[in-house]
Amino acid sequence: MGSPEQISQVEDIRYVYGEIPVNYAYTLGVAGERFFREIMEKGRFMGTRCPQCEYTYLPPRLYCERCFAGLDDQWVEVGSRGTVEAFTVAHLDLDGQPLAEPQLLALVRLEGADGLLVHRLGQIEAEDVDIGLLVRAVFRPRRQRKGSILDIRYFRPVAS
Amino acid sequence: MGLRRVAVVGAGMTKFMRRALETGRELSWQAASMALDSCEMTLDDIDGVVIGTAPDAFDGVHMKGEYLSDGCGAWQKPVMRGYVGGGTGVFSPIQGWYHVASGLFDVVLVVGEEKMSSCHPHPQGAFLTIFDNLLERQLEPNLIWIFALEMHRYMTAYGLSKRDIALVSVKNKRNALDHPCAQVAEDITVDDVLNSEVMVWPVNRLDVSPVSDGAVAMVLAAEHVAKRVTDKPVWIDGVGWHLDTAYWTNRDVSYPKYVEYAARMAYRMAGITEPRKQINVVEPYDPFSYKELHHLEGLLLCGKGEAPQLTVDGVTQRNGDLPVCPSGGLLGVGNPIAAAGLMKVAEIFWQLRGEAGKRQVPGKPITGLAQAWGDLMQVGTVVVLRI
Amino acid sequence: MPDRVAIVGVGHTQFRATSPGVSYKELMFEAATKAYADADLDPRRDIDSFVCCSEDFTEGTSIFDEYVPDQIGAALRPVHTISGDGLQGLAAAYMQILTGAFEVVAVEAHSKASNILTPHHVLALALDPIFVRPLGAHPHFVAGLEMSRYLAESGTSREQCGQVVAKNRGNALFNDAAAYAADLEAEDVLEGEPAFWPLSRLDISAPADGAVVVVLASEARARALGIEPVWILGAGWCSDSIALDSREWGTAVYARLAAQQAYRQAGIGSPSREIDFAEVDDTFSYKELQHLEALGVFGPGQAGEATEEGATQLDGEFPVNPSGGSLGVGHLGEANGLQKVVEVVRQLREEAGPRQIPDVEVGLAQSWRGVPTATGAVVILSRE
Amino acid sequence: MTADREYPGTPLSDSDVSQGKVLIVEADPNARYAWDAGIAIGRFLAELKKGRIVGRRCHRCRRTMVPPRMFCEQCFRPTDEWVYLKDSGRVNTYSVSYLRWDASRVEEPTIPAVIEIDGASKGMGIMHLLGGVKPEDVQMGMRVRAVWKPARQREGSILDIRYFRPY
Repeated sequence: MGSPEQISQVEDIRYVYGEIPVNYAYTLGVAGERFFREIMEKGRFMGTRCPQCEYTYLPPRLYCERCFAGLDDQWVEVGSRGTVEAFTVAHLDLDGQPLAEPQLLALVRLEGADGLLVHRLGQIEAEDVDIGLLVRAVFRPRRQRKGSILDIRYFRPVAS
Repeated sequence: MGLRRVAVVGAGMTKFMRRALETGRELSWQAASMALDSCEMTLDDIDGVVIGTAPDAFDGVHMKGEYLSDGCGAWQKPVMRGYVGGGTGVFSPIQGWYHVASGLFDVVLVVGEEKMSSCHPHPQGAFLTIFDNLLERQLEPNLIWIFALEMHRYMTAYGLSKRDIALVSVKNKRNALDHPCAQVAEDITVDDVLNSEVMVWPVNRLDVSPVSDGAVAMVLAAEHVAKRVTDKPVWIDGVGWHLDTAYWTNRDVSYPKYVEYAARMAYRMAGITEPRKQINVVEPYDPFSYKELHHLEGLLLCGKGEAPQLTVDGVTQRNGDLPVCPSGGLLGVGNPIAAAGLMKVAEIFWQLRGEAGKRQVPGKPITGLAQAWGDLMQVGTVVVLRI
Repeated sequence: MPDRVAIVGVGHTQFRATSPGVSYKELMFEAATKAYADADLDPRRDIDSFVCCSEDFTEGTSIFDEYVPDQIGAALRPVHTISGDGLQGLAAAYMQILTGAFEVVAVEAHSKASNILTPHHVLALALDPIFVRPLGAHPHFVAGLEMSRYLAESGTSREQCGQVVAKNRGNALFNDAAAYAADLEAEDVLEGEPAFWPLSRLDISAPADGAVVVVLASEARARALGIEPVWILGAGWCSDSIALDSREWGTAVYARLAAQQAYRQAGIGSPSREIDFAEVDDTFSYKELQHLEALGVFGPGQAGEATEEGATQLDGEFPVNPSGGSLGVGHLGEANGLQKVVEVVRQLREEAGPRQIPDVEVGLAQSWRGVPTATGAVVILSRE
Repeated sequence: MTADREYPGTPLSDSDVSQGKVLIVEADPNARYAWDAGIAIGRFLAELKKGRIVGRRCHRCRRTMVPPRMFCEQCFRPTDEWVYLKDSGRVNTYSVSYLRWDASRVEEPTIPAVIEIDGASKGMGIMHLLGGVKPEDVQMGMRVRAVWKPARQREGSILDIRYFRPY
C-alpha cells in the first residue's frame, strides 16, 4: 500500500547487514569513582545522603535528584548487609536463549541506605528467596577487584 | 498571532573538555543547577524539562534522554528530548519555547549535554552510522568527507579561498581566549591553519572543532514569571527550524536553503525585515570554519558568497559592526554537540544582558541570534533573542 | 491561542512480526498516505509542522532524524524528532498548535523491530553502563523485578496477569491489523516457558513492525475541514527516575503523574466514571493492571480482581485494550502510543467494526517506554 | 555570568586514563542489524548486480531520481516509472581524504565525490569514490564512468561499482 508496486517474489527480497561498530570506555563519574575506590580498597559501601530530603543514595549520587542539592560532601558509610526488596529468576540470556543455569537477580536495600543496589543472588535456590530476605555482599578477593560492580560477586543469604 | 511571550531568565554551563571525569548525568546536573542558581530558582519552580543531546552512539547509551533525565532535573516531571542532530542545541530552547508558549507550562528547564569521550577508538567512528544504511556506509565514509565535499562546492560556487575561510578559525579561537570554559582557545594565524595537517582536503585540522564533553542549561519562563524573577528577561521573539530532504547528493550544497527557511520563519515571528540592520550580535554554528560563513549567508546577514569578505574586513570581530561568535564558537570553546548549540543561545543571553565579561561586545546589543545546523547538511535551527 | 486541538486524520500499516518487502521509508510512506487521505489534506500545502518519534539504536542509524522527512511529505519543512514514544510526539504537536503558531501538525512513529538482529543487546545499552549493564543480564529482568514487587504490594496474582494476556490476544482476533491474535487461556500463560519469573514468555508482548501517522489540527482548522474531529481534552507525560536504585517499584508513579496532568487539563475528577474505555500500555501483562491502578481507573490492588470479573473485557464496564494492546497487536516500540491513539479514535468514530464498544464518548490512551525506563504519557480523547 | 567565576567540570588528560589514575568501565556493544532494502533500493541493488544503474521518475514534477524511491518527496505522491540511467556522469564535488572512517590516517588518500548520474535530472548525484586518477588531476565537473567489479563478484551492493574513473 502507498507504494505503486510491491515486491511479489520472495527471491527479490533483499536486506543489508550492518552494525554500530564502536566500543566504549566510560569514566565512572565523581560519585562512582569514590564508590568503587572504597569497594576496591576497603571493601565497604559508601553512599551520599541528602539531609534535606532525608534520603541516602546507594549507589551514591553527586547530587540529590529530588532537590538538586550537591552531595559531594555528604558521604556516609552504609552496611554491607541488606534486605531483598524485589527479585526475579532470569531464564534467558541476552540472545534470548535459555540459560543453562537460571540466574537470580534482586534489588537489595543495604542497611542505612534508601537506594537499592541491583545485583545477583548466590548460594541460594530460587524457591528459598522471598522479599525481605536478609543478604550480605560477597566481594571478590581484593587483588581481583577492578573498580566494577562485578567486584561484588553476588549477595548471599545471612544465616538467621 | 498574539503568542504567549517566553523569556530566558537564567543560564549555566560546565567547562568544555576533551574528557571529563563526570558522567553525562553529573555534567547535566552541574550545568542545570548553575542555571537555576543564576536566577535564584529551585527545582520546585520547574514545571517541565527539555533535554537536548545528540547521537546515543557517542555516550554509548541507548535512550540517552532517559539516562540523563534525573541529572537534568526531570525527576517525576514531564520531560521530553527533541532531536535534530547537530541542530539540537538550538532546537532545545525552541522546544522549551513551545512548552511555555502553549500555556501548559510556566517554567521549563532546558539542558544540553554531550559526552563524546566515551566512544572508542575515536568518536569519529560513531559518525559512520549517520550515513545511509543501504547505499553509503559500505563506502566507509568519514564524517569529514561530507564537510569537505560541501566546503569544496561552496568554494567553487563563489570562487573562495581557503585563506579567507581560515580567518574564521583564527577569529573564533582568539575570541575563546576570553571564555573561561574554552577547550581549544588559541592565538593562531591563518598560516597556522593552512599548515595544519590536511584531514580531508580542503579541510585542515585547525578548520575543525574538537570533540568534547560538556553541558549547558537555561531556564525559560512565561512573561508573568520572567518579570517577577528578573529585571533583565531576554525574550525569545522568534524561532525557526527546517529540515531538508535526506537525499543530500540530490541537492546543491553550496547554499544552505534550510537555514534560510528557518531564519525566515524566525524573522517573521520576530518582525525582522532587515536582518543585517536589526540584528546586533550573532552566534552562527561553526563546527568547521567555512560553516560560519555559509550560515551567515543562509541567515540573510549578507549576500551569497559574501561572508568571507565580511570576515576579511573585520566586520565579524567582536568590536566589528556585526560581531559573530563572540563566545569563541565551537572552533574555540569546543563542540559537545547539543551543549555547544545551547552554549550559543546562552552566549546571546549573556551578551544582551551585558554579562559577557571580557567577551562583551560593545554598543549594548538589543537583538541577537543563535543558529545551529545538523544532520546530512540538512537542518537549520534559529532563535532570535531580544532584551 | 486556540482553545482546542483535534485529531483529524489517522493512518497505519498492518502490524506484522516482519515486513521484509518494504523499507522503513516505504512503511512510513504508506501510513502517511493513509493518514493524509483520512484527513483529506495535502502535506506539501496544508501541514505546517511534523514530529517523528524514534531512537537511534533502535534504527541502527545515528541521527536517524535525517531520514524522516521525504516519505511523510516533510522535506524542507519544520520537522523534528522526539526521542520518545509517539504519545510524547503527539504532546509535542499538541503544544505547537496551542501556541497559535501552527494550525496542522502531523506525528509519525514506526517500528522495524524485525531488522534488529540483537534486540536485547541493543536494549541492554539503555541500562546504566556502570552500575547495571556489567551484570550482563537480559534487560527484561527489570520487568521481572518490578512484577515481583507489584504482585507483593498489590496482592495481584499471576493468574490475573494471565487473564490480561488471554483477553488482549483474544481482542486482537477482531483486529485485522494485529500480529499476535490468539485464543489463549490464562493457564496457558502461567504454564508458558519461564522467562523472568514471575513473567513467563507469554506475559511479554512480542515485537512487530508497522508505522502510524496521526494528524492534529486547531479547532478552527478542524471545523473547516468538515470531518468528524476527535478532540484532545488533555495530554500528560512524566518520568520517574531512570535510575533503578531510586525509583518507585510497586506503583507506576510516572503514569499517575502523567494522568494527573492530563486529567487537570481535561477537567476529569473521576476517571472511571468520566472515561468510557482505555488503551493502556501492556508491554508486560502486569503492566496493564499496574497502569490501570496508576490511572485511577481502579483502586490500588483492584485491577487484577476487576480483570478476573470481566470488567475490562470488550463488553465489560470499562473495556481495556479493545485493539488487542501490545500483547495482541505486537509491541511497536515508539509507535505503541500512536497505535493506541488510533484505536481510541476508531472507537470514538464508531469505525472499530467487530470490536466496536457501544456508546463511547471519552477514551484514554496511555503509553510506557518499556524497560528500563519509568516514562509514560497519557492523552484523553473525546467526541465532544 | 562573570568571567572570573568557577565553572564546574573535571578535565582528565589522556595519561589519567592510560596510566589508570581514573577507573574506566569498558563495553563492547553487540548492536547488529539487517535492514530491509525494500522496493526501491531492493531493485536498485539488484540492478547494480547486473551492472546497471536505475532511477525512478515522477510524472508530476518530471524529475528522474537516483537513488530511486517509490515516493516523490517534492510532490508527496508515488513515483511512476523505472528509468535506466547511464553508468557515467560528472563530478559535482569531491574531496581528498587522508582519514579512514574511524579517523585513523591513510597513506594513499581516497577521493570521495558526489557524481551526478547521466540520464537522471540535473543535480541528481550519488556519493562514491573516484579512482584511476591522481587527486591533483581531478576537476570539478569532470566526466567520469563507473568501473564495475567483474560480474561474478557483484553481489547487489553499492560496492559493485569499484569507483568512478575520468574518461
